[in-house]
Amino acid sequence: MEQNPYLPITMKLIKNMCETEDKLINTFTLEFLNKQDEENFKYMPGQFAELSAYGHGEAPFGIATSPTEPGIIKFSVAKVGCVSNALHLMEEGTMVGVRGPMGNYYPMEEFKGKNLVIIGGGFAFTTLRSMAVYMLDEKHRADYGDITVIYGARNPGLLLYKEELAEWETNPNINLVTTIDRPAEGWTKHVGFIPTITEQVAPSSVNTYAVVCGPPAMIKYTLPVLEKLGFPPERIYTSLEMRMKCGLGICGRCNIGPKYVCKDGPVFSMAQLKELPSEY
Amino acid sequence: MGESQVNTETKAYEPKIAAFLCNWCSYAGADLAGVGRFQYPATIRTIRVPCSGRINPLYILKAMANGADGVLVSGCHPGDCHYMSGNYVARRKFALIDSLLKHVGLEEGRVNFSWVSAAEGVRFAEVVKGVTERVAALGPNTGVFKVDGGGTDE
Amino acid sequence: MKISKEKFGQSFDALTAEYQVVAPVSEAGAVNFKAAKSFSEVKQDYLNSKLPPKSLLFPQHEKLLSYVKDGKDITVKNELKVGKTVLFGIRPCDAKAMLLLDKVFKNDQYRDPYYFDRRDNTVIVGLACNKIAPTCFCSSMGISPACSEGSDLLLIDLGDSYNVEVITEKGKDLLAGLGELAELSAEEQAIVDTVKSAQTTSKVDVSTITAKLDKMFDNSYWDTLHEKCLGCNACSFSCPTCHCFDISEEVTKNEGSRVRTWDACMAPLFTLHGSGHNPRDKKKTRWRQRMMHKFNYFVHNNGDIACVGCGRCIKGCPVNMDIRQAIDGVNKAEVVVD
Amino acid sequence: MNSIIDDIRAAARQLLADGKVDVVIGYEKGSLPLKSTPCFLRSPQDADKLIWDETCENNLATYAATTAGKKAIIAKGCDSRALMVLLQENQLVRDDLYIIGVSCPGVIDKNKIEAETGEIIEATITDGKVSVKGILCDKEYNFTDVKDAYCQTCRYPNPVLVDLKIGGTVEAPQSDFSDVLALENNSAEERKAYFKEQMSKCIRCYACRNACPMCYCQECFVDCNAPKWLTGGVDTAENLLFQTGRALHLAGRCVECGACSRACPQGVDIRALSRKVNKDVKEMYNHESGISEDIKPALNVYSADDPEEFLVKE
Repeated sequence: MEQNPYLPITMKLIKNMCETEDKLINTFTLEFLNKQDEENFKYMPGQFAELSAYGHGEAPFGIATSPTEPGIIKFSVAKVGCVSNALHLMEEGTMVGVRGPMGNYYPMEEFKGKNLVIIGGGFAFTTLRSMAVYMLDEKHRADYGDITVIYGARNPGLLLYKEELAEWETNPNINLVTTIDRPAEGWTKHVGFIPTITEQVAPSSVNTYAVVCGPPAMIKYTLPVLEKLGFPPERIYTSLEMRMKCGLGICGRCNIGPKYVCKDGPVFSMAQLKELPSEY
Repeated sequence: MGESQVNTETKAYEPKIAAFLCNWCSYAGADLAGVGRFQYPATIRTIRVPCSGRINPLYILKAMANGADGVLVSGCHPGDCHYMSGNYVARRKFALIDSLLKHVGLEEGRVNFSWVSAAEGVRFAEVVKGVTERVAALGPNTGVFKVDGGGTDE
Repeated sequence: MKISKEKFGQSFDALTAEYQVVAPVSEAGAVNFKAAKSFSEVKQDYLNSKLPPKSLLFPQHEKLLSYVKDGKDITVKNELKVGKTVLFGIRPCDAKAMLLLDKVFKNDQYRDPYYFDRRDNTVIVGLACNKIAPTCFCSSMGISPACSEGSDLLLIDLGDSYNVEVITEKGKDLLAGLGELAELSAEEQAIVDTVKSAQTTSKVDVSTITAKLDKMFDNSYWDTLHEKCLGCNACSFSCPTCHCFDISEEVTKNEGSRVRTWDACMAPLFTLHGSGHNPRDKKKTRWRQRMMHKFNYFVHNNGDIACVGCGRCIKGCPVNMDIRQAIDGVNKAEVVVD
Repeated sequence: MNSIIDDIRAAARQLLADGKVDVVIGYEKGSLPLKSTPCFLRSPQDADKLIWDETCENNLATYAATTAGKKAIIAKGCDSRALMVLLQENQLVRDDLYIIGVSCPGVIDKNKIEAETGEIIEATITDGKVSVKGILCDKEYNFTDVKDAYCQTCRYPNPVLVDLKIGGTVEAPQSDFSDVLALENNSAEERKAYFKEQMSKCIRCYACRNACPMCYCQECFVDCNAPKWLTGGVDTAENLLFQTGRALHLAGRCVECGACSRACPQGVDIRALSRKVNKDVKEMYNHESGISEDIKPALNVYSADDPEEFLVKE
């Protein structure tokens, strides 16, 4: 039957775990129902998918798992609208629909042989986690130089993937810097906003790429810091969010200038963004 | 709401009626009817509202669109309103709603309004019986507002 | 070559057995494209339909999928329905608009089956324009009142017969069913020539508009252009090249369907994020998007301007926003050369 | 007529020159015959663009709330009533508003003309006669025959609230609700069929809602998705739910300016609904919206002996 890009594949929700203290963000683990679906769902870090909560609607979310984790895909979703609310209340074992993988992905080929600085803020750490886990996998680790991750949130309870962060603390292959906005008791690591912490950590920009994802304010104040550290716009990447419906570059909704974020993005370099109108 | 439910034993068609009852009078009246074992057909689906003044015309339109065969809106008698002027304000709205709905061709008796006080358990049962008979006589709602009923062009 | 209307009418009726034949029909006081049972229902003297014929390939409300939920399980059904259709009486501007929509509903990665399965099973019988309205400006958009682009067969009304011109293979196959044709008389040939050489009285200059818009995103022209616009969807819904849509759910209890409905960039909710952020919340930005999309972005992506000069948006606008004046405004705006 | 235009231009030029207002919202010549278009003037020399004739059909009160700063508005009778209701509903600040009132002889209904002559190529209106050159045929009309239906039953052609009055007054035609009575006397089946045919034309572009000065809700029930009142299905039932819902939200507020019917690109008879509600409001509560500052809107007040025919018969 001719490929119908609007027809989701059915996947099973096997885990619905609350990630943050304020119960705003849950991580959903979905399991492929058959090998063929998984074969057709070849994806790379940075891509997203349209998740269907039948009876409520469909919404785009970044894929949090790395392609190196077989059999499942994970999404971390903030409870904001109809679909996310429905997902949060969903019992494990419920069938959901997934359309994807969609959009482009982080240029892993271009990153080969380079150092990486990954800067994430709040719950925009899903596709960054996907990229980090992809690079830490023993099949790929040798391709990349040293990896620095600067990840911050308002308070310790809001950090995503806490167990993984603990592992990365002791993992020699990755230099993890976590920070929170204001001091909290029991917190021993960095305190301060991402831009100031990035300035303190001052990763060298020699032969290095930066990937920045987070709320618009965080990006706005982190970019000048990176430029000061010597990162040129073509070596700073980010992933954008837009209102999306089809995810196929047809319904005309998610454009920035002539580019559609769902098909030509969501990953853009700052050089590309500079050419586009600042309407996002 | 789904399709109207045909009661298998008596084979009579049982309409589905959305009843918006004001919490202080009509809902209490319904309660009294229940306590007093006054029989009335189990056709109403009660929706409790703080006051008849709270009824938004869209509730009635949406109930009809979603497949209700009839609507009953019941509140306190003018003067008894717990919030003093709730039913007075509602009265003006109901008069306009009722008149406009008839104007666009909704059958007489589909949408009903009544004042039932907390003490009128018997009268509440009578009102529901009357409404049920009239709506049953009209048959299932394939009227002007039914989304997949009379109106759709698909 | 020509065919008499009377004979054409018979084969038209014969076609309804095999095809769904859609033609301009007068209904509720307006001419629109609807399925016609016989040639007698077809309206003859009409300028163009009120609503664009795009609604036959891209309906305003279309069920994509339906599903039934029981407990945790779900069964999903594809609601794609396709039938063989003949679109009769399509004006050259709308036929060209179909070609523009083709570029949207199929890109390098995806093909929209709902639009394209219908498109592949549709034969377009174009009808050239004998009369030209003051709001038509198709000549300035690279087509003309008798242009054959987008049509499979092009007819020209000669009074009691049609001049028939085969444009594509599909047209040729359909023609076979129409019976043999006759030669044109001299004055009929004259009619054909005049119709073929006709131009619209209304003109706009879009030769440099794309290049100029490249440098105009922050131009002050946008500050005043949008002011009288009411922000409704009248222009988008009457435009043959507007293709934006919304996908939503219609649910009763545990049965539901995923539905595609027309949407428009002029509505503020179009780009509202779940977080409340809205990159285009001001009317100014929405009119800028409308002009940039049709005359710049679409050109960069698909090499064609997304406007065919049919004039429906001009007649449909409650406050008489005129796209031709908007185009002139862009041409006249001075661009600060940095 | 042209003395009125000169006075309007002079007033606008004066207001802008003195800086009393930041913008003058008026009408200028449209790009189509028999069609004017709203304009926003900010410099005195633009004042000569302003026109005034039977094609000034939009209700400019719609822009009052969304235009920043001090504004002067050219207001017909119905426009001034709309401004009055907006003021009563605290949507406008009175001293940000400078109302230039002009008595209105009624506006033209292009659909009536174009139904016969096809699209209009040229048209002129000279003292009560409209001569039209159309695609299908040329015709001469008396203005009173092609006047908009709302204007034929308009009881307040003279502005009710002005800062500056221009031109004389117009004698208000005697009007009753005979058009509504005509529809009411039909059977329920006929009315149901009539509204079904009208609603089959509606494409839910919401031009009627956006053209109406009284429709200013932040989130209209149409755009709300929790709860989802309308499913976006464009069928006669859903369209009637939208149109009836809107008509009821205008009960006791609609000033019968006709902006909705004229804005509709599909020619849906929205007037049949709004006139019915206005007839009920007039007969039951003896109220017409926006005709004087101290009469509160009909549904904001009540009285002990309001009619109750709607009650269920026991």
